[in-house]
Order: sequence, then structure tokens, then C-alpha cells
Amino acid sequence: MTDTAVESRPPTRPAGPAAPPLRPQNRQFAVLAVLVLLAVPLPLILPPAQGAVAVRILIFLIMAVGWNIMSGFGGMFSFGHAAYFGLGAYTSAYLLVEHGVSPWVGMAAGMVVAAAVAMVIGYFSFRYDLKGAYFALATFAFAEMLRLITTSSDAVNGAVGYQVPLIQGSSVGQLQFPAGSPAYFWIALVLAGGAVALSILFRHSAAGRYVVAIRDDELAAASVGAPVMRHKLLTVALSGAITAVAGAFYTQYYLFIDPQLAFGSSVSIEAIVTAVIGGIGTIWGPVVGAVIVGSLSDVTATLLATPPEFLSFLQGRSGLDVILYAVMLILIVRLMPKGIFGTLAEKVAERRRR
Amino acid sequence: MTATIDSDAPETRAPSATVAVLKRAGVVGALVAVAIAVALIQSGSGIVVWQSVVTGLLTGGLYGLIAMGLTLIFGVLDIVNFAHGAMLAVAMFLSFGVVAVTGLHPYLTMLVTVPALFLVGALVHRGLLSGAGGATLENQLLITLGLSLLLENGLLLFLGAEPKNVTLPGETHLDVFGAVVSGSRLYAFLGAVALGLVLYWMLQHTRLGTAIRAVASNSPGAELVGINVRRIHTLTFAIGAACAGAAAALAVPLLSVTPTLGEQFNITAFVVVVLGGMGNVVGALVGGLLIGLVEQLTTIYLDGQSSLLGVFVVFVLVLFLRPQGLFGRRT
Amino acid sequence: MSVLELSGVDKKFRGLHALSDVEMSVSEGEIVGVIGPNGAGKTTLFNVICGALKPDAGSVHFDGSDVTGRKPEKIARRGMVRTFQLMRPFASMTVAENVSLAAQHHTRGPERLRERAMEVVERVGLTEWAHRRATELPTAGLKRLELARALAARPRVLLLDEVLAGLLPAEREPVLDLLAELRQQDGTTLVFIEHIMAAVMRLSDRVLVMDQGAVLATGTPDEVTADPRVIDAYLGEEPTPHADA
Amino acid sequence: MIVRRLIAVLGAGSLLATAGCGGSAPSGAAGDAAGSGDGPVRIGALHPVSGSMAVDGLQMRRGAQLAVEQINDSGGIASLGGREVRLATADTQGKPEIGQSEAQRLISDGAVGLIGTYQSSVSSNVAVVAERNEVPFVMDVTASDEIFQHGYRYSFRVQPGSAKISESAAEYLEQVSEQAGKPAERVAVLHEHTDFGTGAADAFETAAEKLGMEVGPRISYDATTASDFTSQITQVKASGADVLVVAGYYGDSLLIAQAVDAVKPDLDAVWGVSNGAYDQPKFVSDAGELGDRYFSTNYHFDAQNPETRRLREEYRQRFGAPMRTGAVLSYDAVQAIAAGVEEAGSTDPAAVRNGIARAEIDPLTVGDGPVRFGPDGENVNSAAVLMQIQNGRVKQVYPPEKAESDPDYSVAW
Repeated sequence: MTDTAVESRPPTRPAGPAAPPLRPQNRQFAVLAVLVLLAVPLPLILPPAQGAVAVRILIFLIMAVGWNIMSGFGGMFSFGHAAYFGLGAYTSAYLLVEHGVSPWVGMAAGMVVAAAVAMVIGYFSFRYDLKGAYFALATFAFAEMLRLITTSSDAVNGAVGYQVPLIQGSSVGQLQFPAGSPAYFWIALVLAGGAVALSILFRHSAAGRYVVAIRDDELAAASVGAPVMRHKLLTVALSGAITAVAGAFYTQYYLFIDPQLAFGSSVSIEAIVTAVIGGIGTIWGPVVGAVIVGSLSDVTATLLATPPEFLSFLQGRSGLDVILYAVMLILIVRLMPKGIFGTLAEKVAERRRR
Repeated sequence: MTATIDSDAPETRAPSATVAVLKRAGVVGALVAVAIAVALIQSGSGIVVWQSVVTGLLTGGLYGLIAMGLTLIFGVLDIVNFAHGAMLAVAMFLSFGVVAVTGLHPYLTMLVTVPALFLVGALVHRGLLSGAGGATLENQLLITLGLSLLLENGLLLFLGAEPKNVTLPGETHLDVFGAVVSGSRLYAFLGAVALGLVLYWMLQHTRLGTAIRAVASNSPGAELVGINVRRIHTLTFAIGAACAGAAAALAVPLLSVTPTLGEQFNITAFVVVVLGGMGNVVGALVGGLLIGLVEQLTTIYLDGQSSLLGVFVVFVLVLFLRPQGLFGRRT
Repeated sequence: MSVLELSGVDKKFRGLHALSDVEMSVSEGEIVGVIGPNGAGKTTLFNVICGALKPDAGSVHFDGSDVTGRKPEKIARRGMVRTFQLMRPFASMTVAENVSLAAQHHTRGPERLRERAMEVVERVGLTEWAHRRATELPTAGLKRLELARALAARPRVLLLDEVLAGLLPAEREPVLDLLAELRQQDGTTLVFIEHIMAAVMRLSDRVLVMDQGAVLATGTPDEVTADPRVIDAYLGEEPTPHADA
Repeated sequence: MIVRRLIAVLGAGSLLATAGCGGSAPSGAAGDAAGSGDGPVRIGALHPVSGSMAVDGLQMRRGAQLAVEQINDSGGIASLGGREVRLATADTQGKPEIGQSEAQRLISDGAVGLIGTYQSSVSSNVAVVAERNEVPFVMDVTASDEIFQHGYRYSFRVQPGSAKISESAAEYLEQVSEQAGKPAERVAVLHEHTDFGTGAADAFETAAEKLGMEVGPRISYDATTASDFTSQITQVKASGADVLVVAGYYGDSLLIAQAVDAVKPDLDAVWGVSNGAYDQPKFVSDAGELGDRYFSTNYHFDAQNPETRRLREEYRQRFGAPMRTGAVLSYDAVQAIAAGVEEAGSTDPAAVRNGIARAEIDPLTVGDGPVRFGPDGENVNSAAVLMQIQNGRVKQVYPPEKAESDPDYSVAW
């Protein structure tokens, strides 16, 4: 077992890169602040239809940030984030419609429920040592079970789902505004900004560092004192809670939720694809991915409605947006496994080092 | 599945493997018997339960058929092929197209679908899954996921969503002690058994099969004794895809052909694969039968619930308690 | 008084007896070498001690309390830390981050943490590499990183799994010096698996010889090398394996 | 190296970007110009012209287009001095959130009213958008009754609701079976388990029990996964039911017909309720003989109305396919909005809403009279009709005033 390829190079190369700043998160927070500020005037500039796309992008963003915490930082590949999205959506919708609870409270409750469910699923998966594909399949199975159960549970309106009752005028407390109001975008922006900020905080916290170490090598991390189970559970809980915010906001924005929209596998796939295209395990990957994936279906829809000459045979057909993001997904995984942001960031870092 | 510990203890095969398998088969058999008995009490009608069992087994054969290719790929390449269902859909469209254009007997379209899917499988493996980009499990998962989205939506884009149907010429119905069995389902079932036997024979008694098994159990070792691992991987993937081709021709008279039909079978097929033990074609067949039964019994137990719910419950239990499958050994 | 005590430890892998009835006792401040042919169960022994594997029978006591089957991180936090024979760096982190991670549980504040980590990095001679990816290190560097990471966790008992393997003779010296210094300055107890006999002879107070999962012999280096059973076991394989690889 | 990779990946992206700019410019430019002022009156049509419902969605869009052409050919909106009508189309892709943003886009482009959307979940979302923007939304096909329980002022529906169809189905069943001398006493119900099938089954059960029929067993299934119904039909057979009611989509209903053929339960009739297959010409060709004499109660184009015949003939010639009921309903929906504009003499959506509420139009779909909307927005004269497959054709058989031929209350096997 001895390593025979002995390398004789003594570790005495000229000094490597300079020490990173003590608090690398400060720069990331600054970038985040700039991005948020730049985004603030968007709904006033964009035409209403594009404004809706912008909100959709932010919803994607929150989902992808949630997924990325568990699967990117934590390395626990989830194929069932629809479970947490759906729990957020359903908890808030149920509390609002059945009990008149403010959607903000509903959102918080949704986060708690999603975090709890994530921890239960996580606990059993880790306890029974499910890894890789098996873990992915288990998460998928749980999301699907939730979909099937809600579909046939009268207690949550079965397959009909919930329609959020309309109120007169606008109310921040009820999270409802006139159609096309920029307030939706701003609230989504705050939530998304909060999610990214949370992911920055987490990544640079002691817990976040443990989680990344556990991802890299679980036994080695445990052997230097990283509490494995506790941190994995913390990660899935945080991830579930953030994703639940996306679900709760989705319900308030679209005012309607049903089992397929909440727990359908396409929700999980959207979260995955967004994060992967942007860059798994990076802070900004989900942001980049959300902008691309979120606007893609709108772009292809216009493309298909009025196709250019050479694509005229596509008129009135569908699936192009999914095809494009499938192709993008495959190409990116094959050619830029760190995603668009991850690969670019690495390039820049390498250049700086030279 | 055990934690990766650099243990210096080599693993050895338990001498009583066959006994253990038989014992587990006994346990499973007993569970099934109990489940059927409970269903009898619940429904109160012998003929209904009997028909459910027969239907469950026949549908289960179909699941086994579809899962065989998947389990082969899973077992040898360790790839969770999310595109398997989409490949099945492609093959079904192909089969439908051949029937529609040439009027060939649906089963004979196998002559087209099997080689075509073999080729597709080989191309997919060579083009997308081999080499560095296809190395990690996450990447394979993502690539096959992308591929399934691509194939499904490609079918949708070019062929439309309208369901297409193929009828089996000379469809008959048989009476099996009061239960009705339609010919097409019986043939598909028999086809599944035959395909299982062919694959089993191929793996056990041909040079290719030996090479595949060698690669599955220890690919660096196989490399050392002169087996071209990459070629075996491509061949295995192609054979797995070709199985989907065969399954498509056998199943095409049973189902409405739609671009998304793969979704319906994909997850069930995964359950079957895990249940039967990855890489185990006979296990896939047995797992398929069990899942078929579970589905049917779920509809008796839980009226109003989707039959899939029972499947997922079984799936999660198996994942947690016996991730190596009913007939597999812990690796 | 013994700081580490194993009694009747048994571990089977599917019929194979990886450890059978292992008894072992290490005193505070002692240096114990563990030798034996490949497949003798040495790494399995470490895995059982550190909680990576649960023994089928027997018990492991650390510092007077029973830690049998406790989680690895619990044992590590109590002060029993191991290194790995095959280096297992955290691939996405720099050398300094790798090391500071191990110090995290007993250090508050980023400044303190960085200082601690850099101290340890310097001690093993990796200062120049501190801010490079751990995966960029050559083998010798990775070995040092293993050691550094274990040291950063502030071990009272340090279990080293072939920490010299893969190093050139010239590279071994500083490591051996460091180990000796560890005991002298920090009072650390050392248990180390090693194939390189010269190092075992020089460093060990006591040597434990394992063969086929069982303890073949224990004693001072001189006693052990004179033991005919030990000679037999080794002749069965190869003469003083890796003596000077 | 990495640059080349980047180019490869971004290639697809740039294609998109250019297409996106080219595509979105016109919709943005159209902006607030239309609707008010002098341009054509815009009516928004939201249908799933892509995705798994694309065939029906496209049919409906074309149906709406034909209605617009008909209006313009007969002189446009008279009360606005003959202003033309234009259809602004949008693709919902069958997804509620897309439907919602597209509805918003159509409204901001100046649509005076919306029609759509074929799927209940999408209509639910669009109804909300319509309500908040105070723009009328006339649903052509939307089965769910749930939307009309929120007291929305701007939602209207041409087709009969799910409950109404189910009630009619029960009534027709009682009457037809009575007339045939084989009164239905025990009715088995097989329905898909989402809102659509469950709602239909619930309403049918209530109505049937009121009429003295016994309902049972009730069996539900998941249409997305079911691939064989032999067990369910065996259960029906074992129960000794006279009639089998089926509320399902196309594929599952076809499988049920196949299972019925295999098991041959001792039934007097198979009775589709809001069924997605048993009144479709496609079912006749896919199922062949085994679908013979299947009944289906549903909304339907009025095969007895010469106007409808003319329209369907035109459709067949133009588009080379038989015009489905959904398309005829879209035609009616557009007519309703146009009538509303005519009545209001204004393109202000709120005025149009009131116009629609007052208007009466003669429908090309089966109804008990002109389309007239009640205070809840439902068409008070909507009606369901009983159809049966006879000799390879779907025929209206009941009630007598809509019948093309008599119901044949006997099974084919």
C-alpha cells in the first residue's frame, strides 16, 4: 500500500499565493449589496411581462441557493427538493386559507416544517448510510410520496390545491399587491438577497467549514473532531428552510398551489439545473444559473411564437426551452463541471496567481 | 455501501450465500402470502384478489423487462441511468412508426428497435458518459437527467403529445382459474422471462458475459488481465439500452405511446433495480413481479391512493434496510 | 497509569477475522510502534480505536472511560487523534484551511484560529504551501499535512498510520525529530504503525507485533526482534519489508 | 482550451439571446397602444399550444381565430363604428405560472378580455389575474367548479361545469335506462383521482343517489401511472353493478375500455362522465369495435345546428382535421367577448365586463338557449348532451331535441 511514486521535490517552492483576507465573506457581502442595489430599479424599468420573469428568476434563485447549501456545500445530492419547496408552499397556503394566518407567519412556519422534515429524512438517510445515487433516489422518493399524499388528502384540498383569497388593495402584512406591482419584485429581492447572505454566512461559519470538510472526506473530518451527523442535519435543515421560502413566496405571487406544482419532480429538477448550470458549491453559481434558467422559458416562448425563418417549422411546438436547458446541462457538466460561475472564477483566480 | 475505510482486510464470500438467498426468498414469499391474505380479508372477494395477483404479476413482468437493461448498466458501470425511461419512449415511438409505416407485426419491430437502441446506447456512452466529464456519480446523474429531458422534449417537439396506440393483431383473452389474462400482456410477460434468461445465459456462459462480470466486480483487475474496460462499458451500456428496445416492442401494444411515458416507468424501474439488487437481471425480474404485486395490493388496501405510494413505501424501506437489494450482497 | 486500554477486541469482516482478541495497553507519554505484515489488521486496529469501526466484541478505554463504538468525532475531541495511511486531505481547501479545521473545536475567533493553524503549519514545515490547495501538495507534503491536521486537533494520544511511508530517507529525519519533540515538549502519547524498522527501533519505547489479526508479541524493540515467532511471521512474507524503500 | 469550452457552451446561449431580443421587441413595442384608441379591439386567447395538451390548445386557438374572422367579415363591432377585432394569442404551455404571466402580458398589451385556457389549474391562475386587473375572462373549457366559489366578478364560463355535467349524466342515465326497460339500479364508478375525476364522481354520486340509484363500488386510480385496469374491472364485475361510470382522461379511459373487453363484466352500459375519450373520434379509431355503444355525457358542439356544421366544415378544410368541441367553445367564448364590447360600446375592460354580463349570444355548442351569464359568471343555459358511439361514429343521442339518433342501451359484447 506504500506510495511508490516518491516525489523528491521538497516543499520549498517560492512563496505561494498570499494569505486570503481574514474575513473573505466581507467582499462577498459587498458584492451582494451592489447586486441588490442594482436590481432595485428593475421593476420600474422593465415592461410588466419581463417584470414577471424577473420575479420568477428570484424564485429560482432562492430554490437554487437552498439546493446548493445541501448538495453543493454539503455534497448530499438531493433529487427531491420539491419536498421542501412544496412544504413551504403548502404550509403557508394552508395556514392562510384555512386559518387566516398572515403569509409571513406561514412562511416562517413553512421553514420550520421543511427544516423538520428535512432533518427526519436526513436522519434516516444518514443513519442507514445512504450515499450518492441511493441518497438521491431516497430524496426523490420522499418528495414523490408527499406529492401523492397531498393529492389524495382532503385535509389539504387534495388535487385541487389552494387558491389564495384576493384582498382589496395592497398589504405588506398579507403579502398581496395589485397585479404587476413592483412590490412583489422588491420583496422577492429581499428574500433572495437574504438567502444569498445566509449562504455566505453559512459557508464561512465554523459549521459551514465542517460541512465542506465532511463533504470532502467524512471520516477524515470526523477524525479531527467534526461532528458529522449534527452538521449534516443542520445543513439539510437550513437548505430545506431556504427552499421553503421559495415555495411560500411562490404561493403568494401566483396565488395558487396544487400538489403537482408544489411537489412535482420538475421543481426538483429546476433547483438542480439552476445550481448546476451556474456552478455547484459556489456562492454565486445559483445566482448566475437562476438568471439563465429563469429567463430561458420566456425567451424560447417568444422564439416559438414568432420563430425566425430557419426555425419556422418549430412554430406552435413546445419543449424547446427544456431541450435547451437539457443541452446546456449536459454541455456544462461535460465541459465545465464547475458551472459557468465556478469555471470563470477559477480561471480568474489562476490568472491572478500567475 | 459501507463507509470507505482503508481497511487492509480483504473481503471474502460467505460460504452459505445460496442458503441465505433461499432464506430471504422464503421470507419474501411469506410476506407476500400475508399481504395477499390481508387483501383477501379487506376486499372480501376471492376473484378480485386473484385477478389482482395475476394482473400484478403480469404488470410486474413488464416492470422487470424494463428494469433489466437498467440494472445491467447500474451494476456494471455504476451509472444511474435517468434516461432509461426516455430511451424506452424513443424505442416505443420507433416501434409505433415502423408498425404505422410498414404494417409489421408489433413484436417484429424488435428487429429495428433492438439494434437502433443498441446504437443509441453505444453513442450515448461514448459521447457523453465515458471519459473525465462522466466520472463522478453526480455528473452521470446530471448527464442522464439532461439526456432524459432532451429525449422526452425532443419527441414532444417533433412528434407531438398526441397519444399513439398500436393494437396487437389477433388479441385474445385467456381465462386462468377465473382471472382474465389478455394475450398481449402474457406475451410481454413471457418475453420478459425469456429476455431475463438470455441475459443471464449471456452473462454466465459467453466470453463477453465473463468480461462484463469481471469489469463489474473489479475493473482495475479486469484491465490488468487485458480486458478493454472502456469497450466493455460501452457494450454494456449499449446492451442495456437494447433491452429497452426489446421491452418497447413487447410493451407497445399495451400502452399509449407518449413522449413522457418513460417517466411513468423510470422510477418504478429504479425501485425494481434496487429491490432486485443492482446488476442482477434475475433479481430485476423478481423485483418487478414484487412491485407489480405491491401496486395492485396498494389499490386494494388504500382506496383512493395512487398505487405508486405503496411502491415508494417499499422503496424507502428497501433503501434503508437492504440497500443491496433482496438478493444482493453488501459490497 | 494507562491512557489507552484495549481488551478482548474482536472484529470480523464477513468470516475473516481481522482482529481477534486484541489486548493492548499504552501508558501516558509512551511511544508504541505497531508492526506486522500487510493484512495483519493494523489499520483495522486504528479504525476500531478511533471509532471508525465498531468492534464485534471487547472494549476500548481512553483515559479511563469506555469509548467503545463511540463516534470518531467524540473520540477525537477527547484528545485521541489519528492520521491516515492513504492521505485524506480536504480537497477543496488550502493547506491552512485543512489545518485550521482541525483546530476549530477548541479555538474561538478567526484571528486565533489562523494563528494556531499557522503555528502548526510552520511546525511541520509547510509554511510556503499554506495558502495553496491541499491537492497541489506532493506526497511528502501530504504526509506532513496529515500530521499537521492531527496536531492541530491537540491530541493527547496521537495514532500515526505509516506517516513515514513514501518519504525519502532525508525527509524522514525532520518528521522523526518532530515526533520525539512532541513527546518531550507536549507530553503526547504516540502509537504508530510503521514498516520502516529503523524508525521503529529508534523511536519506540515498546513494540506491538501483529499477525493475522492477533497480537503476536509485545516488548521493547530489542526483545521483539529477538522473538522467533516474530522472525517467523516476517520470513513468511519478506525480510523486513520496506526496510529502506 | 477553457475559452473554447466556454464558446461551445455559450453558443447556445447567444442564439437564445438574439432570438429573445428579436422576439420580445414587438410585444414590448405594441405596449399600451392597442386596446384603447383606434386600433383593432384585442381579445386575448390563452391556450396550451405547446406541451402535452398542444393538440387541443392549437384547435382552440384556431377556433378563436375563426370567430374573430367571422366577426370582422360581418362588419366588426358595430357600436364602435365597425372597428375590427384582433386575436392576441399566448401559449400557456399548460403551466399555471406561465399562463399567469402570459395573461398579464396580454392585459398590458391592451386586451379587452381573455378567453381560455383548457386546464383548470391554469384557469384558476388566469382568473386571479383577470380579477385583479379588472379585465373579463371568459372560459371556454375549464371543468373545475372551484373557481366560481370565490365570487370573482370578472370570470365567466361558457361550458357547463363539472357538477352540471355529472348531474345531467345521472339524469340521462335514469331516463335512458328506464326507457330501455332496464332501469339502472346499481352503478359502479371508476374515476381518476385528481380534482377532475373526483369532482365528477362526487357530483354524479350525489345526483344518482337522489334519483334512487345505488352507487358502488367507487374506485379511483392514478391516471399517470395506471397501465392495466383488469383488476378494477374484475372488482366491478364482482360487485354485480348494472352500469359502469368512467370519469377519466384519454389514455386511461382507453385502457379501461380494453379491460372491459377482456373481463366482459355483466353490464348494461359503460357511461362516460366528462370523459376524455368516449366522445372522441380518436377513441373510435383507437379502440375499434370494443368501444362500440359506449356512452358519454359531456359538453359538445351542437351537431344539429347548421351554423356549427358550416363552421366545422370550414375548419376541416382549412386545417385538415376535424374540429373538436373545445375549439367550438373557444369560438363561442370569443363571440361572448365581442358581444360584450358591442353591448358596452366601449373598449374599457370594466365596461366590457358589464356588457358581457348583459349580452346574449347563440352558441354553436349544445345549450338550453342562448349563452347568458348568471351573477356567478356561469352560463345559465349551458347543457350537457349524451353521446354514444354507434357504427364507428360519435352521435348525439339524448336529450331527444338534440339527438341525431336513438340511444342503444345494450352492450356490444
